[in-house]
Amino acid sequence: MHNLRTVTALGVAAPRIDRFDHITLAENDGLALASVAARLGKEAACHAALGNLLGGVPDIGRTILRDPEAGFWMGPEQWMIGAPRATHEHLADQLKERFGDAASITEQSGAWATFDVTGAMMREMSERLCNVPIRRMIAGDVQRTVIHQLGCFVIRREAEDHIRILGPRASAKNLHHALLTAALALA
Amino acid sequence: MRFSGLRVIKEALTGHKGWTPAWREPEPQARYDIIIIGGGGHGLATAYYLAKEFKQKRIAVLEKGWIGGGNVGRNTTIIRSNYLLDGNEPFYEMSLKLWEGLEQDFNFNAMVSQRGILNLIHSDAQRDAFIRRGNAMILNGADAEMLTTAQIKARYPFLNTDDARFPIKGGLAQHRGGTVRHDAVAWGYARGADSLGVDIIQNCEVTGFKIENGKALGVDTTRGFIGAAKIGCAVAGSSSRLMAHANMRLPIESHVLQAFVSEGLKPVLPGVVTFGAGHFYVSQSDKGGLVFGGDIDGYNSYAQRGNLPVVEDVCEGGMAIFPAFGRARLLRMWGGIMDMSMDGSPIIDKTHIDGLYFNGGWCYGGFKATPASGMCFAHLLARDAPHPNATAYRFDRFERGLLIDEKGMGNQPNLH
Amino acid sequence: MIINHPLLGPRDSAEFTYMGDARLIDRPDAGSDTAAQDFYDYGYLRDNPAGWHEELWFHEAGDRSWLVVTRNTLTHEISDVKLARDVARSRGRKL
Amino acid sequence: MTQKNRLAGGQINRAKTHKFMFDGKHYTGHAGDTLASALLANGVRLMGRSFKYHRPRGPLTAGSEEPNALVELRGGARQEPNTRATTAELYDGLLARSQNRIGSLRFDLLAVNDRLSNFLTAGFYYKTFMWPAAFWEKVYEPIIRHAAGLGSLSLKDDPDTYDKGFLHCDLLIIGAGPAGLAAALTAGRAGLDVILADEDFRMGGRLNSETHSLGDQSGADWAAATVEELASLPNVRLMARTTIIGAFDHGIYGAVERVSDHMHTPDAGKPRQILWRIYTKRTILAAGAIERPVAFENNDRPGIMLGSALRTYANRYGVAVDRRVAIFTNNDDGHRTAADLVAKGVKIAAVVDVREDAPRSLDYEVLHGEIKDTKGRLGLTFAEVRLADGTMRTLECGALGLSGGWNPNVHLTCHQRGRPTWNETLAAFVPGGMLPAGMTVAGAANGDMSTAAALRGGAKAAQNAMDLKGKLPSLPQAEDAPVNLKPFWYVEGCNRAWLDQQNDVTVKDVKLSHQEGYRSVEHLKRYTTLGMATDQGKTSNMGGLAIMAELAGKAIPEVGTTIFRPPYTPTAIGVFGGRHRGKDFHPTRLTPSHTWAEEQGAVFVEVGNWLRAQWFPRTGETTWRESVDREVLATRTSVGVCDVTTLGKIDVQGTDAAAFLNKVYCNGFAKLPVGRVRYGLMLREDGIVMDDGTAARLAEDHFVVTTTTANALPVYRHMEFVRQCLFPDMDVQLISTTEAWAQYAVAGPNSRKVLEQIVDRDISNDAFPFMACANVTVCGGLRARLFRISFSGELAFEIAVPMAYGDALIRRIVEAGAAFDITPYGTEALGVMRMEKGHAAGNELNGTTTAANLGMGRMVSTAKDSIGAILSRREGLNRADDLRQVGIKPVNPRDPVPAGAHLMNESGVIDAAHDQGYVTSACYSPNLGHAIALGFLKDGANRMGERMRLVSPLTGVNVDVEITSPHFIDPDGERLRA
Repeated sequence: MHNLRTVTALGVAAPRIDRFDHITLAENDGLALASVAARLGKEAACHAALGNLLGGVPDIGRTILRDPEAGFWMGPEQWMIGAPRATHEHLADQLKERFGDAASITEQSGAWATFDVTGAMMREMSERLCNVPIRRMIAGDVQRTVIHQLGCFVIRREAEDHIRILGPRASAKNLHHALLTAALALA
Repeated sequence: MRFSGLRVIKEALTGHKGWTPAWREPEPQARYDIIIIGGGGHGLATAYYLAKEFKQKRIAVLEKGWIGGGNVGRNTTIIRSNYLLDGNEPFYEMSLKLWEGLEQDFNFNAMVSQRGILNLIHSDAQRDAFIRRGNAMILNGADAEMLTTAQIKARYPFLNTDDARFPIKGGLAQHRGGTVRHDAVAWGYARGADSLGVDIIQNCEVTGFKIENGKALGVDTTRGFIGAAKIGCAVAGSSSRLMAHANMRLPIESHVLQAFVSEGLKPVLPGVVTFGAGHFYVSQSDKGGLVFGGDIDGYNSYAQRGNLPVVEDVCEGGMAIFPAFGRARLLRMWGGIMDMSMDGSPIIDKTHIDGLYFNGGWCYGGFKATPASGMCFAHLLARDAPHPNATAYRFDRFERGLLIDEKGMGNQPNLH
Repeated sequence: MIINHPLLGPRDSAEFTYMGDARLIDRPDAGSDTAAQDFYDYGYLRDNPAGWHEELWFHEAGDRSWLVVTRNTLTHEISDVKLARDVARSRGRKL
Repeated sequence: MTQKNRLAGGQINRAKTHKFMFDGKHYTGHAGDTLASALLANGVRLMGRSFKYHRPRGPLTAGSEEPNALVELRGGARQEPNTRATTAELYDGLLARSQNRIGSLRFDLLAVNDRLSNFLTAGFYYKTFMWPAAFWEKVYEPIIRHAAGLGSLSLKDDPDTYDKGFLHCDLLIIGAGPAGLAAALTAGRAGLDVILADEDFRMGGRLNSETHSLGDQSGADWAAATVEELASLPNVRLMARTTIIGAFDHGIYGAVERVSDHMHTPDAGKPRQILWRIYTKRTILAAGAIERPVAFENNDRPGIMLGSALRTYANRYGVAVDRRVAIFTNNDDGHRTAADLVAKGVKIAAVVDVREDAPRSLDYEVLHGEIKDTKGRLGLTFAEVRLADGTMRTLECGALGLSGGWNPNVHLTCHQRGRPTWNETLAAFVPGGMLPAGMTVAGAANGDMSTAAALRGGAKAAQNAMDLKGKLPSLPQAEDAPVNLKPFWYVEGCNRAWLDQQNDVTVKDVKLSHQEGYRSVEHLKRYTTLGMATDQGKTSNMGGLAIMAELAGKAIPEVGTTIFRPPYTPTAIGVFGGRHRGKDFHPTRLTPSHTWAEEQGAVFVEVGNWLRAQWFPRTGETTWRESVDREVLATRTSVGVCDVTTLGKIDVQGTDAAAFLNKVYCNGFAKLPVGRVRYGLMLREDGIVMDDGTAARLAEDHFVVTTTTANALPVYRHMEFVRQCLFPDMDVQLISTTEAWAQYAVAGPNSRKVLEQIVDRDISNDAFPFMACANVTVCGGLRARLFRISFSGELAFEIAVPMAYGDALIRRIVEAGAAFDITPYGTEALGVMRMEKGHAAGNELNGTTTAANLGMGRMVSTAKDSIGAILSRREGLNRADDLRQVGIKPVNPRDPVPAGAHLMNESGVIDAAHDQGYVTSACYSPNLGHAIALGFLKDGANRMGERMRLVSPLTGVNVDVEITSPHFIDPDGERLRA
């Protein structure tokens, strides 16, 4: 086993948390990610594999939140699968075995920085950040959008006041800065 | 009537009774030697030079609305000749020289103001490219100077050099560049052409061409058929629509370019500044408004208006280099329709139809080109041969691969 | 502008990247004797209509679909939006 | 100074007194005042100077349409020029200065222009200042520029911040007057998502300015009560101090909320303003109407204002502009003003009405006639009346109310294709033509001038817009008076009668414009500047149009209007910029080794949005060249490491992956074996090089493609186009994985020895030859990708691990390389080595380069169809004397060969006509001991060894150079394969 240590997207050893009365902004460093794209003509098999992985095929704009794996729709015949890194360090390889030649699997763990935004002012905050109809979103809705010129996924989680934001990892510091600024502007 | 300071004083003392219309409002005649379609800057300039430099007679300019109502009346008024490619630079330098003598030539103060244009540099690669361009300008007889950041800061002390995302690493200046009072260009050419006998016919829209066995014989208009030996089309923005009447498809798309002006302010900007790491260029008019612009909206459009994302993009660029402009107020935004060509350069050429000539595809370089465009189009119409400075602006360059692509964006018009 | 994405519903056009006339889907046959002429026409000549226009938009900040949008260039009104891949197939594009 | 003109009543908070300062003098006002109402309360009528003639001016209006009372608000970096005193909310400590004057406001030296006005008529500057030519920039223009302009910018960075945001609703209601409030009640009670926006800080619109009652309440009280109910509805969002600036396509509206402008300074962290983009299904425009003045001689003196403004000041702010007021009207509105003022104890000198059938009154004198002229240098003192019978009469008054009728506020209906239509009864334009999709208009904005009609119209509009069933909410009784108006624009025989008060456009100027042939509205506007001031002609355009029509012998609608453009009122540029300022202009992308590189003291450089290490200075090194030379030499003699993560990476999978790459690359990929990498050249369809990179085949159906850093996104977009639009039935899937993998280049003769300590497999030359690739593990089990490719020309590898391990891996590599004194190198050294090796990069691939220019013409396969192949064969791209990439070195080793310099023949003329080519990239080669360059030269392939001149007149360079092969080092590539 190797002994290389990871750093979070913000470039430090432990995830950062910023707590305020109205908003809590927490980096989530525990996610392993891989995308699944159905092979042409193998869609049915791919859906079946998704089914027994997630208990269903995530619909357009939707997430299936299920432990340990969760998945959301990325594009036509394409999904992102997420799971705890602690147990799924090799998620892409695990998925390859499950999907065989029904899908193309691409490791995405390194590509994204993940932040959880919770708190009473979560809606006001997202209104200052991105063009998602946050007040109309229900649990499990996901939308790809732009935050501070960065392409991000915004996932509405179970809790009424909780969204999860996946943004490009190389710009994690900028994304965090944008989120923090918005939170402070609403304090 | 000749304009002069004395004349103004005389009229002032006699109740301004003596001023006469700047141009006549003639009825169209049945036939002309040369018809120019389009009463914008290029069309009016063409008519003016046809009459003045090429001694042509019986010329008419047909304008579907009011003269000067197109892009000559809705641009950011910048003139410059800081081009890179041999196909372009001599043409634009000729244009700049014509600007320099224009007002005395047509006896109308268009406020040609050579307060200089500065292109900011933000990376080493950009510097390399600008050095190549500056050299091309000088080798073509134009002026260019490389400025250090310190020199720039001395002229624009409020330029953001402290916490800039893309540091300013110098700039390429053309001191002979500047701005012109755009409406006055149309009016000056119109008045000049009119005084030389050119019929300027407003509210006369061309609805079709009369073409028989490969020869153009005249135009159908909302005011009847008008015959002509030669027909020159100068309707940039509507080129595809007009030439469709001649069953021509062009290497052109129409796109909207927005422009902006702020409330009047006491002088802050001496010259024109363009931001090399964003989409923003700005100058200040004599009335005090900051006149600025950026990129086209990017989608085909014939609506003379744009949308919010580009407004924001432009203002973000402005705030990035001039954070002091934050408290100036945007007064008005408008849109003009550009002939975006497939290589970003214009066309001044005969068509395959005998007697039908075309001038268009100016992208957003049209205003500064007005005098040279008029001179070269007049040359082509009068002599049936391209002006030496416009030989590259041919129709067949796309088919033959003789492209003039300043930006290197290829055959996607909205990227030029 | 708002583009009514066939899968995602209304989305701001700022999320998209524009390319131009949807005829760019109809790439000519490189093997034809008239290929040179065909590709010149394909690459350079445009109808550029003042009115309804079928055009290609890429959902860059979205699901990465290329769309064929039918939009009026005079009013900016949008009457129809399709997945370009479906359009390409319906126009018989093969390998 | 006391508030001598303060009356009783109004909606100000007298318990709260605010101190403020105007032109250095101290005054007091109350919460709920505007700067204008507070100054008027203090007896100050003179607030500004006009643009051209510098005439003394006071407020004409009490709203955002104000042309005259513009001031510089606040000081220091927060100075706001051209701020309307009529909308500037008073706060304690407010500071304002008058503007556009030399000397004091009372004695403005530039007032001399007014004396010269006969010379400074419309367009005079087009007729003179032409001789001598050189004088324009040097003499005339500087004088004009300094006289022109209005207020001044501080030229200090704006210290405030601005936010942007997005809102979504079912119904947007613009304007919170009677119509807007009724609409909001209707839709709000029905449970719809409603946004009600009003530019004012107090909702209610005219209800706050008028005295007539709604039911048993005053209009203002009804408005307050209604706002209170709306505020209690969770589905209604009330946005006061919010201007809808523009109606954009498909129901997107721009709105600016002034969060902090009514405060001394914004609270910490809070923005000054917010730009909201509002996405709505339906919109009701209830923006009311704007009263218009009448033109007569000297109608611009301080104290002369709209009748509706007099009422607003009296009823809403409890302010009498003067204790003695005259009225000039062509409709019943003037009498409403008189009645309100009488009720407030203000003396009415007389109501001058142009109508024979003017109503009579017991409370004030009504004169049938017109105002001929006025007196009063810095403020109105007398008004000259010409009675219908021709006799003259002088009225003593300090204020004069003008009521010329009302113009419905159609502005936003015209932002797209809407063009207003003429309404005879109102003698005004009302909404017409094609309105923005989903917009309806209600209330005075729609020409429904009475309060009752506005309430009804608003409720109905909401009901129709959202097709609500059931009956309208019960609405209070309100005045329902008809409009009795006699169109009247200007007084016969007047000359210097102001239409556009800010730009000093008079009736005379309009006549002159017509006389000189500028007869379309657009020509009139542009020639006289009518309506081009900061108020965009809200109070002046109609008068100008009416006179135009008369001169042209046309009806007003035939003359047409100029086009209304956004923004509705002038809007701070800062708010459009939002937070994208300074370092936040664009996001920054950091490489996985960034933290480590910082620890090494690296110097960073912006490459697109990436921040990359440019070089790694060491102690003792005084110039960047020293560092770069060391990094290059160390790499070529031992080993160096460089972060190459920024290269674009695209995962290409599927059974047709190889066939797909065969289409997007001009060279062949079908036969590339698994475990091998190949250089790929990508053309645009027009045959020009788009990008270059490598494609590594990790499995039969899996490639990893690299792109140049700059082109990562365009290339991905292009490949998706080819996949979805051109070959929709290929089984290929694309994913951009640029940021998923941290990738390092380890280069140099010792690179293998370093990596052998890290990679868990045999990487000997036989086991892992040049251009090999593989999925491997490193450091005892971490998944990784290994490529044996080289940009430097040395024996080299590129190794990639998941991003989260990037920091750990660079540290491990450096650790493992310590024995070989491994040297981190930056983009500069990278550049030097690729130039020494003759590799093309961004400077060469400039969007006009063909494969032939690069000497790769033969790579464009003729055996297959690939993107760009056909058009790349056009004659113009294949001329015998085409540019070819060459190497360039100075004849004298000490000479530079700078990029951007042009190549000329060894002898002969130096000009554009004799241009032979140019230098694309240049550097100093520490290995060769002199400068080297890559460039493009006409017929370059056949000119090896030729002597030429390299000139850069721009930077003063003129040196002799020799043309060489671009491969300065190891031309046969032995090192690569070592």
